[in-house]
Amino acid sequence: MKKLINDPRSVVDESVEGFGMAHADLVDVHTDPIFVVRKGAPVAGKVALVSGGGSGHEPLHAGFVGHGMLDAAVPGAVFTSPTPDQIIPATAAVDSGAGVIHIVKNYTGDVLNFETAAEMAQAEGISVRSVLVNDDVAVEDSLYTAGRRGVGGTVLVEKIAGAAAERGDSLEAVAGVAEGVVRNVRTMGVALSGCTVPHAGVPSFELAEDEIEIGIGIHGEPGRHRIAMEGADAITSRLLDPVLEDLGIKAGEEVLLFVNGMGGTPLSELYIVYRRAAQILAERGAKVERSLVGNYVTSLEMQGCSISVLRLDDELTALWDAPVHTPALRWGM
Amino acid sequence: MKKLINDPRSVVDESVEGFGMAHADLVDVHTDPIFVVRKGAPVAGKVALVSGGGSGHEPLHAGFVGHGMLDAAVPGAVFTSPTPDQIIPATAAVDSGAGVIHIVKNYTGDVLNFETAAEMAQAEGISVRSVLVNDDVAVEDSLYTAGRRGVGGTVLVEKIAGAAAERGDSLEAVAGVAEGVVRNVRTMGVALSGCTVPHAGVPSFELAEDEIEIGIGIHGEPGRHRIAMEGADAITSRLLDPVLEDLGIKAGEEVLLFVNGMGGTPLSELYIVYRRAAQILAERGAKVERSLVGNYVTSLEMQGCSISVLRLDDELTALWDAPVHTPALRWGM
Amino acid sequence: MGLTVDWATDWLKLSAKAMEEHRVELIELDRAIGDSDHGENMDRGFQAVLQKLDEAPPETPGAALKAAAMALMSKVGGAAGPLYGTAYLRAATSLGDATEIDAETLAAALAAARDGVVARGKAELGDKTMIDAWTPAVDAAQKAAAGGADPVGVLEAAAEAAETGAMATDPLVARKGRASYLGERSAGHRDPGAASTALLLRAAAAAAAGSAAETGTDAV
Amino acid sequence: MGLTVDWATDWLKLSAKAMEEHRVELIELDRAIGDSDHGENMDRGFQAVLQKLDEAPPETPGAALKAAAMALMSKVGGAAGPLYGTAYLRAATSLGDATEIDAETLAAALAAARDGVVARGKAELGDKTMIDAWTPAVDAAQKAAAGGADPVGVLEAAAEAAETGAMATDPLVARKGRASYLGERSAGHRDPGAASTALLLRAAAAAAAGSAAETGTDAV
Ligand SMILES: Nc1ncnc2c1ncn2[C@@H]1O[C@H](COP(=O)(O)OP(=O)(O)O)[C@@H](O)[C@H]1O
Ligand SMILES: Nc1ncnc2c1ncn2[C@@H]1O[C@H](COP(=O)(O)OP(=O)(O)O)[C@@H](O)[C@H]1O
Ligand SMILES: [Mg+2]
Ligand SMILES: [Mg+2]
Ligand SMILES: [Mg+2]
Ligand SMILES: [Mg+2]
Repeated sequence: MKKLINDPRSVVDESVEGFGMAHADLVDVHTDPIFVVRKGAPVAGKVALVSGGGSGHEPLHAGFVGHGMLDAAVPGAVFTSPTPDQIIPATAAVDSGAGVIHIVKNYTGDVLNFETAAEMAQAEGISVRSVLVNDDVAVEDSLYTAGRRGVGGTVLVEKIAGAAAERGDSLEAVAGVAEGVVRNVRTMGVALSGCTVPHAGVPSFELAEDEIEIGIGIHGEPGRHRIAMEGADAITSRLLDPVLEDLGIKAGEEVLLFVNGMGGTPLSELYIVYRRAAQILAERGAKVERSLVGNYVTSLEMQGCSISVLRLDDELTALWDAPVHTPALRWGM
Repeated sequence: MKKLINDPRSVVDESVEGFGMAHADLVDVHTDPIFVVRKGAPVAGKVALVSGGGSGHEPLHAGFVGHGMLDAAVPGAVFTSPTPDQIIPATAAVDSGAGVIHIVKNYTGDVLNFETAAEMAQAEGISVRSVLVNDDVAVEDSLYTAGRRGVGGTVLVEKIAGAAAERGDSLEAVAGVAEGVVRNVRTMGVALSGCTVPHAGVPSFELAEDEIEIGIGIHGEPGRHRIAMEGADAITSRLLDPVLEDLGIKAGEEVLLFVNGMGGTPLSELYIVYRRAAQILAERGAKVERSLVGNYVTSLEMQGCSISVLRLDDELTALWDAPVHTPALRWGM
Repeated sequence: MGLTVDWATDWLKLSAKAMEEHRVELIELDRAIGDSDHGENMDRGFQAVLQKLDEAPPETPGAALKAAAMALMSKVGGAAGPLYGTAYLRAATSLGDATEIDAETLAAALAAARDGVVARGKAELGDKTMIDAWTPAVDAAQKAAAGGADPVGVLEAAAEAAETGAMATDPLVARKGRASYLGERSAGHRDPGAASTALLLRAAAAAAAGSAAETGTDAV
Repeated sequence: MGLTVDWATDWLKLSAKAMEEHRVELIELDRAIGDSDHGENMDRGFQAVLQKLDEAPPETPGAALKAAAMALMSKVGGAAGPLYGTAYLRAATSLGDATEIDAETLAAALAAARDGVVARGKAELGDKTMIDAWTPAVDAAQKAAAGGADPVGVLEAAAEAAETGAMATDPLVARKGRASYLGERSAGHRDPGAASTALLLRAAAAAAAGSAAETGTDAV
């Protein structure tokens, strides 16, 4: 394992410290417990958005703290959901009285820790609503799993719900917008390589030169199945087809197409995937109204990508287009 | 070699095609010969900026085409500078009559191809000025090399010169601004792994588990020397010290600190490097007024980073802050 | 003689030692079917438990377990943090202010711990989770207590059953937690949480045997 | 008998074949001290040359080399593109409209090509570049021509000298081009451009020998 780190145990602390130094105009970093809040939070009268999860997915979540998106991010250890003693003060720090939305990716650990934190924050008099993101179509939504995972679509939920909060929507309304995004976004991912958790020191899995993992999550875990390496166009179909199937995208519908890098794949390759994905959508008569291509929800240095499709309507498009100013996503200001 | 590609020979074409589809609001992609121009170019009365070079450094250069930055980008084959027959029509396509600046990274191939193109464009009546970027302190600027390479600092030159052009500066003035940035920016890089050029199919170099390359360029070539792996803080000193030495940064001076990922290193690690770099600058009494952290000038999926420091003055800071709207760098609009 | 606060603190100290020693092993188990963090998280959590015990030495077994619960809840994270946190908290509540714990009370506390995990995680036996270690352990403890075993005997029985239970997760297909995403591919690997539960209960038994030896009681 | 346009097109075709066959080898040489693209670029460039010859068959050797120069300039890229482009252009200019080339004219054209590379790239002998193949080749060609050799002999001499020159780059430290960034580490590897120059001049000799054989002239 070779990483630009000092000590596996200080990775998150030092990285978040550096992040805070680089973006001191946008965020404040709290230490012990560690969390990141939007500069000037709480914003009077505004519903606050808090998200968090294991580290290793950067820029998610801290990179999305700022105007029009998150009010706080709570980073756990690498691939480990944060604990209530981080989530509670982060929640309190950003509550203006208008209430707080917890955006939680659907993993047992995240759900349990945010659940506990929400309960205790409620007990302290803060109105908290939780929104669960579970966009991964690789996991069948059955009784025999912990349900679908939250993956790439999370960034779309955070952006769009953040815009709703910024325009002054109520707690229930923002939660409703967020849940609307969750209902209309699906994702599927592929890995060409594993990734190495710093404290583990060895890759999460090993793939032969001619193997890839289909249906991966974002924690370096193996996917649903391993197949022989294929060309980018074929892989794109493998990811996009089930996404479109599940969403039931029909001709004439408008979508946002998001090709997300897992961290170690060059941007140029993401555009090769984007190209084919956009072609497939065009063949089906869907209209790609908005797009996002880049490393937004990563698994450390894993090579691979995920494709997310969000069904748009005029309101979602307007909220997507609304100004946002965070370290990792910025437009309109 | 495992890559999200279809055919090594179509990588650049397909990637640029996908790029054009994803950013159709910002750019037009021309094929055969391939180049990318800003939507609506030429902009009446504005000096145009054209840059280019081998592919494999994405988002450089095409990702920086748009308002306040480049008017055209000319991608060559992977790690191969583009040819005059691409550069000439790109230059012609964006010239409004106010003249064109070629921003050229200092490599024999880039210099020769842009030189030829400039000559021929001049012959067609276009005023062309070339600005050479050579910010790499790893290469001693001696008679015994082709001179310093252009590396990470290129993005700073493009942003700042782009802002000067956008505000209406003359050809000479924009060239002067660009040259001012070149004089005041220095960079040094490290690789933790090589990268694999698609048509080569094997990594550019192999490093043992405990080795790193110091003083690399951005083409997967080995660096100046190979050393034993060190912690991020020690590596940061190794990169930053020569940069500061060479620039002669003194206490009280204001700088822009740019930690650039080579493509395969997680953002979280770049922030660990940023943290130590900012500390070192603070220890020296320099003021980090602006910062940039991310994958901007990459070497495919190489793991590693470079650190650039730009000495700022009020004008450069204002130009840096000026609105920019490109696929990969955007603020103020 | 019943178990005292010394047993409880010994248990937690031996637990910390076990998590440190088996850190890599638990990471490896989690790497196969999860996300490679279980050993790291448990090690970090029990280091925090040690620190908490140091800062404010508890007066009763219940207080010791409550302190541990708080430390685990705030330092482990992931799925295991809230699950173990709840387990220790429920055990502490079950023990109340008692200063000495007999076999029955002990078995009841273990059952309360297990019930806490079930209440939070909703896992059933055979889902390939820590429940597959907890439930046989609780059953064995209750049986031993009912059969007249002393606390050492109860914990011995629990530890052994937990170990067997953990091993029995090897062929199972996970239906809860992160490993469930793997579907059939989760079979053939031991569940990391079941493995850590077995280690923790083995530490409990060792602490009891040690206390018993110290106070001159026959452990058998 | 002098060399005709058939020789020139044969040369370019054999060059394309050589670049295709040695593509991987040239990539490997460039990988060691450069950026792994030389073989790919030359292969792509000479495929473009073939296409150009197909589209508009040239009438004179000079026209063939000029067409090649344009194709190389627009399809090779990197350092080699403009350098070889200039070399072929200067050679073409030196040959003018001649339909048959004698030994002296040939040697002069090679010298013009070499001078073009020097004019563009400013490399000196010993800088570990293609000049280290070109200059010995030009010297040998001029000597052979002065000594009365026929065109085949001139090209044989040039090819052999280029091959020796390319091999002689192995121990050198590069002072121009991308390999110069490596400093001392560039020693111990052959310069890819020198290697491709040797291959191209060998192709020229083979084409000449072939033409000579066809027209019944003794090649020796
Ligand atoms: N719903 C659940 N009920 C009981 N135990 C669970 C449940 N989900 C997960 N676990 C246990 O947690 C263990 C994983 O813990 P850990 O790796 O620390 O958390 P995470 O899965 O969040 O990374 C699993 O091996 C399993 O024993
Ligand atoms: N200044 C120069 N003069 C002569 N030849 C040069 C010069 N610079 C580079 N070369 C030649 O070009 C070759 C490299 O070509 P190529 O790999 O295609 O271009 P690039 O270096 O741009 O990747 C070198 O091996 C060397 O022979
Ligand atoms: Mg985890
Ligand atoms: Mg090159
Ligand atoms: Mg885990
Ligand atoms: Mg090269």
